[in-house]
Amino acid sequence: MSETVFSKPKYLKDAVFHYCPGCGHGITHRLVAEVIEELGIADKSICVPPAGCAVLAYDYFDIDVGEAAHGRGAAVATGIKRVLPDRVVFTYQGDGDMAAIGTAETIHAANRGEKITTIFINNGTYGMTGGQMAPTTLAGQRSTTTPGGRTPSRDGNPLRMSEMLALLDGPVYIERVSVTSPKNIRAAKKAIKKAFQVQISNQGYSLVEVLSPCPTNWKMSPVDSCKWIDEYMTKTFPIGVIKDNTENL
Amino acid sequence: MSETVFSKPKYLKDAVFHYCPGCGHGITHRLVAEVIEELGIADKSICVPPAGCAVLAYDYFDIDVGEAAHGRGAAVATGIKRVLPDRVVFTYQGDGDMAAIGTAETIHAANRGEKITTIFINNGTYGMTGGQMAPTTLAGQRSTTTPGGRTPSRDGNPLRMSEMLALLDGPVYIERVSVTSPKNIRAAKKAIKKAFQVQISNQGYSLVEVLSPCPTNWKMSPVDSCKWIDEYMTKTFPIGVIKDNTENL
Amino acid sequence: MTEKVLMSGNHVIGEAAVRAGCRFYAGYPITPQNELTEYMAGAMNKLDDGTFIQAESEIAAINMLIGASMAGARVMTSSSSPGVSLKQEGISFLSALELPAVIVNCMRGGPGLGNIAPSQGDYFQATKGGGHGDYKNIVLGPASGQELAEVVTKAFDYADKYRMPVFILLDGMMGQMMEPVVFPEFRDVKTLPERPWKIDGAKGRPSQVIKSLLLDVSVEEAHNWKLFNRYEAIKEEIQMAETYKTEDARLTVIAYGTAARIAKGAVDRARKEGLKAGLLRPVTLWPFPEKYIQETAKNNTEFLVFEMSTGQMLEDVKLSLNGSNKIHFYGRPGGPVSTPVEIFEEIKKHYPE
Amino acid sequence: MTEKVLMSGNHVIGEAAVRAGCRFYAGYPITPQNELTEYMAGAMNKLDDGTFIQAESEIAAINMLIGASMAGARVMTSSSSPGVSLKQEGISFLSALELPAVIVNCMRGGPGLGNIAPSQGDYFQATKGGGHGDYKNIVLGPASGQELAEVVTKAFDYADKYRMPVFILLDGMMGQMMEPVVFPEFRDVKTLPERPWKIDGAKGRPSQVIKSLLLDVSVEEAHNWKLFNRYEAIKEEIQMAETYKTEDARLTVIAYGTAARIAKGAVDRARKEGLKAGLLRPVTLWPFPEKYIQETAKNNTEFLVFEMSTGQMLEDVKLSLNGSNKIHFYGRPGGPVSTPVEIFEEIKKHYPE
Amino acid sequence: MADRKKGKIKINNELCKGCYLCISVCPKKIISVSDSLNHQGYYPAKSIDDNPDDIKCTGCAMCATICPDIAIEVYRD
Amino acid sequence: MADRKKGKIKINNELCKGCYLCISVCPKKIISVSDSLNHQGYYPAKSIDDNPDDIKCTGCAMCATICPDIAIEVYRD
Amino acid sequence: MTTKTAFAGSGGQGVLSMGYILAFAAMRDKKNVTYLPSYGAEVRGGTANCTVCVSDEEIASPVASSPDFAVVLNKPSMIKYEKLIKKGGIMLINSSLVDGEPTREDIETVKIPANKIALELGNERAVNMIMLGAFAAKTGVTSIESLIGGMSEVLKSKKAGIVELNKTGIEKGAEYALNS
Amino acid sequence: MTTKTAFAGSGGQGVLSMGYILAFAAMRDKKNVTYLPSYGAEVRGGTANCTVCVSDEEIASPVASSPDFAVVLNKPSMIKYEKLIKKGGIMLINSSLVDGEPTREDIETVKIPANKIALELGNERAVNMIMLGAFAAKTGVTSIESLIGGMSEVLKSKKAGIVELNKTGIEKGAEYALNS
Ligand SMILES: Cc1ncc(C[n+]2csc(CCOP(=O)(O)OP(=O)(O)O)c2C)c(N)n1
Ligand SMILES: Cc1ncc(C[n+]2csc(CCOP(=O)(O)OP(=O)(O)O)c2C)c(N)n1
Ligand code: SF4
Ligand code: SF4
Ligand code: SF4
Ligand code: SF4
Ligand code: SF4
Ligand code: SF4
Ligand SMILES: [Mg+2]
Ligand SMILES: [Mg+2]
Repeated sequence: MSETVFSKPKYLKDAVFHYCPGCGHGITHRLVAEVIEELGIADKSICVPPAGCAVLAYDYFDIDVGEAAHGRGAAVATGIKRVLPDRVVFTYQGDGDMAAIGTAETIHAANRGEKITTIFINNGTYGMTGGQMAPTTLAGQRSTTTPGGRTPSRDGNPLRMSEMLALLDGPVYIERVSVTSPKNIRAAKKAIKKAFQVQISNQGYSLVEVLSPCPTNWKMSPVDSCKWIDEYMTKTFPIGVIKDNTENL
Repeated sequence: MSETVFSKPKYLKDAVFHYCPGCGHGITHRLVAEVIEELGIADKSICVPPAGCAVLAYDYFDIDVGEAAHGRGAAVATGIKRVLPDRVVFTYQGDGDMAAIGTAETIHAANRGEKITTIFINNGTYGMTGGQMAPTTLAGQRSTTTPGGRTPSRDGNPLRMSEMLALLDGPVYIERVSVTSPKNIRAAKKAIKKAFQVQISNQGYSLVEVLSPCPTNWKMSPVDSCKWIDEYMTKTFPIGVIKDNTENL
Repeated sequence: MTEKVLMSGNHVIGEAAVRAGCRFYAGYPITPQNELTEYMAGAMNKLDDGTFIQAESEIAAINMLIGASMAGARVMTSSSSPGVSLKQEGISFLSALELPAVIVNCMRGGPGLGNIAPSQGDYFQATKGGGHGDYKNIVLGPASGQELAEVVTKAFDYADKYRMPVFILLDGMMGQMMEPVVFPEFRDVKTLPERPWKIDGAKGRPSQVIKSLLLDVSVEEAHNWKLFNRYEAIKEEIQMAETYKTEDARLTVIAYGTAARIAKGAVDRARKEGLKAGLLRPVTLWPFPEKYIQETAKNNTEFLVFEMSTGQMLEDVKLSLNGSNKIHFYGRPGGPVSTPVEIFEEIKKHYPE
Repeated sequence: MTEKVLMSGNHVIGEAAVRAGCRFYAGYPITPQNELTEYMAGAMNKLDDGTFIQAESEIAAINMLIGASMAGARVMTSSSSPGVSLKQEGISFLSALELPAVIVNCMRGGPGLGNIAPSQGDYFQATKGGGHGDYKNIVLGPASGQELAEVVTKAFDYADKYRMPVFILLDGMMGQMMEPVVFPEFRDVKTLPERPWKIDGAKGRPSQVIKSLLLDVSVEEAHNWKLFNRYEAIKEEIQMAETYKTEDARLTVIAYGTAARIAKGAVDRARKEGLKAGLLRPVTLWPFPEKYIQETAKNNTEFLVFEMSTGQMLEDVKLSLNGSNKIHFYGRPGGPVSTPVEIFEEIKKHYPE
Repeated sequence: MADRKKGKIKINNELCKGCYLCISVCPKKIISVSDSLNHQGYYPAKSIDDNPDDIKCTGCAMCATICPDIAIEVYRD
Repeated sequence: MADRKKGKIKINNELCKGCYLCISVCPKKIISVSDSLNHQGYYPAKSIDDNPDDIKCTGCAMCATICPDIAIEVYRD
Repeated sequence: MTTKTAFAGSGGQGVLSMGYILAFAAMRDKKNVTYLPSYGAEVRGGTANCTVCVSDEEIASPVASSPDFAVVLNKPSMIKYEKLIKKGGIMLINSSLVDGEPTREDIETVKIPANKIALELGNERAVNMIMLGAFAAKTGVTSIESLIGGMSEVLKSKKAGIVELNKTGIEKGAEYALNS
Repeated sequence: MTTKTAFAGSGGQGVLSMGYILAFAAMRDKKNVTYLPSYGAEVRGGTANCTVCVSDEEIASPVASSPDFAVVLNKPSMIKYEKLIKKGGIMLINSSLVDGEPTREDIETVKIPANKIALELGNERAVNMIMLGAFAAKTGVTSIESLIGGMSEVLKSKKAGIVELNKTGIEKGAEYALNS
């Protein structure tokens, strides 16, 4: 008799993802659901999804979900967590959502050391709205608002949000991962699990930045998109641990 | 016949400052006016004052002034500078204005490398509104919203805005100074002058953070306030150059 | 009931909120309401189930309220005019998400940075909806310290009952002025209405969602009509106004808040001089007390609308009367506080022959 | 005049703005107006005196406009409902500072996150003032691609003439729909009105200030009345509306934008069926074209207000008629686009016996 | 050879969006593209590991790990 | 002694807000508090360097440098 | 007279350009036209559609709750528009990609093996123009000439080869439609 | 009957507590009272003032455009309120700090050397209570007893010494006012 070595995790609903072919959101959703299952925290977890392609997260995660306005996830999560300190509260945010309009909310929630976790999807673009420049768009990268490629002197430089947050006293654990290969995906899952454990053990703010393909707006095949992340994106956004003050996890 | 070695600078109007006795705003205003005079840029300088005790700056500086809403100085200055690239545009902002409500505008203007200058008055409090906690309030420091003293786990940690900005690619020159003694005041003036020169020579974004006494809300005498800055505030906010990528000034 | 205390309007709101079961406050300093923020800092941190956050901005504050309300707490924020403008997106979200919340606007002179003097220039924003989309908020406009204490309690109860944000609209002077006040008793938070819809982890129940994204047009339309019908019901249920010497009035002043106090003084003066003047003081600004106005209109009086603005409530008075009675207007925008004598002069000027 | 082109409403706005002399655009992406932001990215960067900034937020964008307008440029920003709510403080500042600016709201279904379908739910916000204080903005509500091109030009001219923000209010469908358009010629920016008040460095003149902080109450009050009087003058000067078959109409539909197009189809249908229906289409939503409505009211017609909302413009119609004529209402909030047949049915239903 | 674990994958045609990431990571190169559209309008991936006498699949689950749409289930005996 | 520069300060009574920072920095300790209120309601600082035969002020301008209200003018001969 | 046509298929099939070229051509013929693409989140799924109205009068609504004609390039679109299309309306189907056909009796169905024809022309990228030509021939919403004229103007920036290919595509499509 | 009193001086002179204690005392006497402090930016300058209304009826406006009484502790305040005070009104001046006096003939001026009296009591911090006592005695807005009662309750948390000092201050002020 054959054993099942891989199947859909328990806390994902049956809905078909609305994401484009090869989109990193699907992979990351699955990892988060697997971690929630493994940690046995489904009945005390609350997800705050973004305005972004992941806005429909509540159609997928089978846990309580409370919507946030674009960019305000950290503030909404703060409100939930302060009222329910023993729940596990996490935001799932894109780079536009978190590093542009949500800059202040993110930085100050992190600086207050709110005991929340953020899954930060860095795909270098505004996916949902059709591929405009994001704060994380690489220099020279084309977008619908930088048709000739991002020109730092005019359009600004790629913003390293995780490195900035690491400078604050509030955050305990920050790591950047990618979902471009089975190996990287396993590492990503480890990081996400650790980030949740940091919150569960009440140590403070944790964040995992996920370099994630957006084949549609990059106008590349999914396979090329993964290559592009490994070869180019990681030069500006190197993967690895950025801050780790965790204690005995 | 006796020569005048010190008198009011040319580009301050005759109005009496509305600031409290011993307030650092008065000293800093004078330094800025002296620098504008020495650089001969009065007729092409534009000041963007904050909402804060310095909101009335236009009653004092005898140059063009355009008001900004609380926290939005960097955005307003960006608009002015992009339209008038050959003018000298600077914001004058408090710590609440710049490091709280203005966090996003400040970070992104700096990240775009806008060729503007910011005079950042860090007095560890919301002076104008009566002494509430500021992002820069020290741990344990009393304020009207932290009557028992700032408790980082609850109220967040003192935010080092200058250090965060230094991490970005846009800023060229960032220095922290204080106005607690003639010596420090002379150093402060040098820094302010350099910051303006960075803009004049079109090198990029520059910022000078000024540790500035607020005797009224600190509930200390002006003299003690200066001592307190030197002894305590500088522990969390050490004075000195934080970033300097300037070329042949 | 407890004993009489002498307190500023801002402190009264804070104390009344705590007694009404408010356990989460997030706000950002702004004159003339700082004393409220400061009061909540002290009060919330004294409670072991209370949270006070000095947010990094008004926007952060209103969004923290969204989270805290979803999680089940009675929540409040406060600000003054410019800060309230920044909350408009959040207020539209609170309304769409059907979340209870109390929002205090201690109005100052505007537009723009303006000044910190008392004003009533934000009436439109509060009553018509300064945010996007078809929504309404209940708006209460008290006129004394004692009434403040009472409407704060009402505000929290309405917010829960109707699942929507409730505004308390006052001006800087009311926030600063001290008057004797008697407070209601403390409410035990355990006795507050249940919130079966809240988001607190799917323990022993299916997971649930609080969202306002309704991509399916028919679902969004249905949601809009659902809210609309609730608003219509509220119009029937909670209109509130004070009428003073209106029975035989030939000229009835309509004013709310500080303006109404002054008008009352003017009405007394007019009566002394033998003029049949009266006062109709809306307490609910939304729903606007049109029943009271239409009732009063029957004793065919003329009306004098007095606002500390260039004329905003004036439109609701016109809509209530729909041409039935003559309406005069007197306004003082930007901060000046009229004297009763001044309003008395207006009464004389417009008193029907 | 140039030749006919086939363009989406969003692109039409962009091209018309460039031709009107707009040289500064700051905005933040949001559906359904992204094509406009993207168009401006291309257009501004082609000009050596043009600036495009994708701001970090809608708030940053509106405040960048404040700076750019102070500095003397013709400026524009655009967004959709939630984003426009975030701009309310900035809009109040623009109004107080008397700065010319053009603000486009390509409305979507609300409140909250809502959806991206066409809606007219932000009428109150735009016309009553969603920000704080006594101010008004001119609000233009075009109904076709060609009219869009024309009102954009008007918007920039009004903004300069009256020194205030001007809104262009359209819905997502108009932003997305392509129609044939003929554009006006390019304006030479050197021929645009002078701005003696601008802030560009005190060279050869005394230093000057642009500010809205008016701590002195009497100064703030005077400023408020100054603005008020300007608004009153504008009401006289620029009311605009299209009347269609209203001369003998017994039931006149009042609708703007997309709703008006549909209503026109319904009116034609009704006429075919022998019903004397007409259409009154406000083009200026503020000032509201009450002159036109009062004029039409004389041929004692009844009115049917049709909005893609639960009823907002309806209030202005009531205020314009002040009880003189009967008013019916039909609304579809949250995104559905009615068919002419559907509105025709409403006409039949309310057609006077 | 004898004791080498044998694996098997099942690809859900209708969930698959044809991103072909699975194909790119399968060490055994035993996934390919099917030539008929599914109802979503994509050409789904399919296993071509169909010689019962020579099953190449090891059940390593690399394909499933990278599948963004959780269209692959992996079994092992 | 003979060739040492002599200085002199003028404090504007009405501008002074009595913060006394000048007093705290004057190396010669020749600034003190006057005993009558000014119109702003402060007791202004005053120079007590008033022995014409023994002027101590060097005109170093430290007092003026730190004066937040620009109430001090400094002269030297 | 007003006609409303829906074009639908999956992204990348050139659905939007079909509609755009029709609208553009009709505009050149001095008709009133509107072109309304599907927008926003829908696009995620990978389906695309647009509605084109052509009329001699002013066009009230650019939306087609029940279009006169539908041109469908994949199965989901066929299923969707079969429900919507007006009684007596015409549906053109790319039978190379869509198996099966509408069950409705009260509409006319025209099957065009567009990919097959395209392969004969030696270029699959002509598929949408073949469908467009067939559509014009079948419905007469616009003449083949103005369609070709419009297409050439829209693509004037592109290299001649493309225009030629599309021209033949349109013609072949029209031809096939008329002889079927 | 309604009386409106303005208290004014520079920050730190205890101006606001004078007003607060008066209002509090009157409240204990079942009067209607309002207390309105100056707020916001004005404070910067270092001046402070407040207005207290005491009445048997409801109080319409807490603002006093022309107060019945004014208690001034520094010169700028004297100058300011001399202009505002009502015809026939009373102005109490701390003559230890304020040189000169109002020029208006139509108001009554009462000079209290409050600092001098305070020094006699051995504590300068009694100055404001001395003025308050003098005010009450002169105007009868409230009785000395209720003033002392109110003060004691307001300061009950403070140590007895303070209350005692203030009590004597009030009495001495009243005494001086009556004998002058
Ligand atoms: C206030 C506001 N502004 C703008 C938008 C439109 N909007 C929705 S998602 C989004 C950004 C999406 O980019 P990102 O956050 O990077 O998420 P992604 O789609 O790339 O995963 C924007 C601008 C909005 N919904 N609300
Ligand atoms: C939108 C908005 N929120 C709040 C305020 C009120 N306000 C004015 S200044 C200020 C902060 C002052 O502190 P800071 O920026 O540190 O300047 P300081 O007075 O200390 O120099 C605040 C909160 C405002 N004017 N606008
Ligand atoms: S647009 Fe990009 S981010 Fe959004 S679903 Fe498609 S691939 Fe994913
Ligand atoms: S409050 Fe503080 S910062 Fe403001 S003027 Fe007074 S001393 Fe200066
Ligand atoms: S990875 Fe999944 S979705 Fe992509 S092709 Fe393979 S099975 Fe299909
Ligand atoms: S399980 Fe491993 S071997 Fe088998 S198909 Fe998947 S990737 Fe290939
Ligand atoms: S430093 Fe200036 S203000 Fe301060 S006491 Fe001396 S002279 Fe007066
Ligand atoms: S100039 Fe120097 S010496 Fe003279 S008073 Fe000032 S500080 Fe003292
Ligand atoms: Mg993104
Ligand atoms: Mg400060």
